[in-house]
Amino acid sequence: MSDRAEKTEGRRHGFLPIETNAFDRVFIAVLLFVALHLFWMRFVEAALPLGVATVLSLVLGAIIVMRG
Amino acid sequence: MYHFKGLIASAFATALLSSTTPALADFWSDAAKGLEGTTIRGISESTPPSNYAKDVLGPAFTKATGIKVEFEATSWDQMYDKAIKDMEANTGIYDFVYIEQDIIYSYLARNFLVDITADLNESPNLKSPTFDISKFTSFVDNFKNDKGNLFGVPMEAFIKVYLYRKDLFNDPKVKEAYKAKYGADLAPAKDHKEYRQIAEFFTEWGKSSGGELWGTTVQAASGHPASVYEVVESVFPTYGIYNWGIDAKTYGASVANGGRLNSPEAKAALAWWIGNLAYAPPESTSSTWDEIAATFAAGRAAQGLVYGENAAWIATDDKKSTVVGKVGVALPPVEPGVIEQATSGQGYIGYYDGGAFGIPHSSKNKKAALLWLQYIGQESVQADWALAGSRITHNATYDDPKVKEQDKKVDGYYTLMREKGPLFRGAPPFPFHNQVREAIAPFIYQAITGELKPDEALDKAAAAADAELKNLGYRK
Amino acid sequence: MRHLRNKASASLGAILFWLISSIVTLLPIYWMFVVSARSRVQLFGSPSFLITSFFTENYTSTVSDPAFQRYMVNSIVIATANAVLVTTLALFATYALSRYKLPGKENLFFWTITNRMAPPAVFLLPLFLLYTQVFVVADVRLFDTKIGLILLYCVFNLPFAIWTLRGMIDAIPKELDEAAFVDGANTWQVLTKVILPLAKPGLAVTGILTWVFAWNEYLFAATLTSVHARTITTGLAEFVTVTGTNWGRMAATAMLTLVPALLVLGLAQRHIVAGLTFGAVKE
Amino acid sequence: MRSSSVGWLFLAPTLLILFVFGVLPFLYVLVIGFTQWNSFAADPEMRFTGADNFRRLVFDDQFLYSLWLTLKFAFFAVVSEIVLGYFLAQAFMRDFPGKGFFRTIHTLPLVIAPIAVGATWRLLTVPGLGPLPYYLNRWFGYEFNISRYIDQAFFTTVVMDVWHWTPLVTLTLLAALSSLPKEPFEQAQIDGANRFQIFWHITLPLLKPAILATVFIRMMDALRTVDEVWMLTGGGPGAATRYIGLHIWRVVFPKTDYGYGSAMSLITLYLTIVLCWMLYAGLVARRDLKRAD
Repeated sequence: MSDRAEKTEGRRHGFLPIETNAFDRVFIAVLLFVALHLFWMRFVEAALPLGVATVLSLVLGAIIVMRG
Repeated sequence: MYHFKGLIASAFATALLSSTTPALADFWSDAAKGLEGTTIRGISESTPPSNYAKDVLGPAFTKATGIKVEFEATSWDQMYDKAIKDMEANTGIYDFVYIEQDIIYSYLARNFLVDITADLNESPNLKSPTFDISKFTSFVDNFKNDKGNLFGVPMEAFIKVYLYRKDLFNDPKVKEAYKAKYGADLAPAKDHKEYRQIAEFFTEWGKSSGGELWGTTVQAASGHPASVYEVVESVFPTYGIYNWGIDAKTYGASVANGGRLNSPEAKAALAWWIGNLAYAPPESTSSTWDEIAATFAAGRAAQGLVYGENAAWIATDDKKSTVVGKVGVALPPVEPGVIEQATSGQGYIGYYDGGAFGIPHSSKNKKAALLWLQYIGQESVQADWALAGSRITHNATYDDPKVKEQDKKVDGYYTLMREKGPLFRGAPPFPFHNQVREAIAPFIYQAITGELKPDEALDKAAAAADAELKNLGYRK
Repeated sequence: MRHLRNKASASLGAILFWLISSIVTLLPIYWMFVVSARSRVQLFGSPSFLITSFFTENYTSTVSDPAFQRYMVNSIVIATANAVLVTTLALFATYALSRYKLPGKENLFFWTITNRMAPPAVFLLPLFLLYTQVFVVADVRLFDTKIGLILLYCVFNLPFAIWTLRGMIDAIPKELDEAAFVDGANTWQVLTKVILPLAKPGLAVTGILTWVFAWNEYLFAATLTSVHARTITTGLAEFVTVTGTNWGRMAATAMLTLVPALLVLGLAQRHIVAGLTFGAVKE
Repeated sequence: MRSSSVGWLFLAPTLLILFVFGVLPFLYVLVIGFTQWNSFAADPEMRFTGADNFRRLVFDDQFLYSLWLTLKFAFFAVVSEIVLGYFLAQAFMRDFPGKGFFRTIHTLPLVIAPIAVGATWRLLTVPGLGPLPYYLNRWFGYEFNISRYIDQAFFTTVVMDVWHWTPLVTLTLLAALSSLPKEPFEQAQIDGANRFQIFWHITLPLLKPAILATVFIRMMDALRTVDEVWMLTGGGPGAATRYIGLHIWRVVFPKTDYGYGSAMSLITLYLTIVLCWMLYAGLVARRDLKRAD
């Protein structure tokens, strides 16, 4: 990269294993949202409604976006 | 393709002749008044009949009317995709589309097509005096609705016949060997047992004589719908299983739901067909409808079920075929009682297949397209078209001297089609044709590879068909 | 590859290695050529790699077929226009990504490539609708036009081009353009006078590969064209029909499509190695 | 730092085209994925059904099998391409007579259209017509028929893909190899390292970004392969080569099951993005670590 200072701007190292910026964290949250729902439909939905997965992944997403 | 240059020349001659007949010339140019310069576009598979329409009839029509015809000749899959998308989305890209006989019910269910009869009644000035529905063979009935209105003008029609190698069947040495082995005279098979026996005999005979010869063709492409079609269209009916084994009233496929797709007869039929693979050349598992024809034309099979559209070139075109003059044509082998059912109208022994051109409801040039469809439906263009594509849609075409001449060369295929045609029938009137085919196809493929036993395959196929029909909302 | 005793046997081994690997590489193409030189009757039976007689009709009837000529011209126009357009836009885009401070540009960079990931089949439907119903001016649709395909191919070629060029542009020292700016050049001049010459190998490779991808594309061309803008790859599929796959004609057509591709490849062969960096940054 | 508005201006045409021809269709598919829509269903109208398509999909054996098969295919193809491509690239690093000629030959498969590649391999492998089954049977007594034996079919599609795309890998790695610095290698030789040590401790780490980037591009394309396989096997025998692109194609077109097919595409796209993103994160992270030093 040509400009090293610029590159790290807005990036930080939270609890995620890699350095991320805001976009990355939203992206990861969305990926997790989908993954959790698919997993839920296959294995858990018979016992617990899908809404639980939605709430769970929203909470998880919020944590990732804020602290990741 | 074929001897096209000569064909085009002769066709132009006919076109010119017909356009010198005053009444005709007047009608086409009068009816097309105001439409000159319009372009109509159609989509079709690039087959000899289509190519003839594109290369010969299209230009002749343009000459007579001033309406230009653009033809998109493409592959079978693409043809469906695009025609359906066009009609579904109501875009009006195509002014005429190829309608294979088995898809018409799907199109009719969606009101995708223009009612040709009604439209011609509405505008009598468009009605050609040379277009007469009653002159068509009974195949045209497939393209009518229950009121008898026409939705497509037939452009090709054929039956899947039993082809055998006359030269081998009549060879005294072969005959003798056959008699010695089975105690019976070698003759075209009448039932499945005989067929299998002949297949076995020629496979061994081919092996011992070191030649590349097998007992039968099998249209068993293990990843292509062609194999499904051979099972449900050509083999099932000869075992007395009609309409794909799906009950035409309840739309049930499995025996439990009133269908016969996994009935003992169907299982016997599939087992017989799969069993034939042992006596078929190795390319059979990749053979679609055209490749079995190529196999037969290459002299690699002694007998087989081959679509009639290929019969003519196999028997006559020495550029593509090594068995010119050696082809015999007969009816497919059947189980006892099936012929009687077919004669009485309860059943059939195979598909009367083919297609028509129809006008999508979304077309923006319906008038011009109506003229075009009538043009290709005229009596006068049929004979040359028949020679180019071995297709017959008019009764009178059978009597044309040129067709009679060719009939002799193809061992009476046309005569057989004329006389025994009623034993064959079009596809069942299902509006979910492609959907169910795709649902059952994977299991037929797996039966071909041996991953599933024929009876398991049909049990699963029936369950899949039931599920699909339920999902589509046809079965409650 | 292996430790060899002396130089002579080493070079002999090398030549043997290259000969064998070349034969393996060429075999399928050679077989295609063999098929194109045979009539339908000659195809079956025990296969032979020898060409004893040349059945020219496959070639003559292909070349003289007006549909083939039209398809060929369309393909050349579409592939070339697409390559030029894509390379130009990708140069702009990578320059911006490399030299400007744009928030979230790494994410943007990744997003561009996701455009190439979609399984094509299902996207045909919305594209068909777009081309037939949305992009309509008066009576002119984007459907069945060359420009329609040229624009569409950008969707999977642009990301690829940006990825190929990125490393190249990043590797050009920033001090060079700073110096030019100090000398009073404007952005456009920097781009054309400084960056462009230095990025030439990268641009050449990007251009060639883009051209090849556009030249080879089948599914979209088959669905989004009808008569006027059909390309040669769709022409290939037309030989598979109910009444027989015309393998000879198909092979002949395939051989003929190789000719322009080879020309393009030959033109820029020497740039290829210098220019292929795929977003991998040289440190 | 110059004004970012000029930067956006340079990006604008790219973003515009990608938006119109990439994002708009995607949004359409996203909506359709949540509907039931089949032109030839009893009720042909589009109906919103929530997540029902996805509920069905996670239990759809044919779909899951196809996904698994595609991953397997991409894995074998890409790994073979990288290994083979690396060796060829290394071999091209030396000077030998006729190098340019051989390089052109080894680039040839790259310029052949996938559909023609499929046709060519079909011609090679169809029994009765192709030389492969004939000679394998004659010389080794091996029965080779990819329309009957599922393992052979899978293997052949991998080989075909390797044949078609190894040239791209070779060229990329060749480019990367030619730009490697000389010093570490010279130093290593002075230190008396053997070939394997040099490869493992010097070449491989230096090549890693290029290899990852190549894997990235190749994997992405291998996961959406359609034309070649469609032409070669049509997805058969059985379901042995019914890769996800082909599977979706059969669901969307012959079956006209637009809703379900869209849902399938979405999941496939999702998985591809996740896979590629992990690779990409690997690429970027590596770069960032270096930078932090």
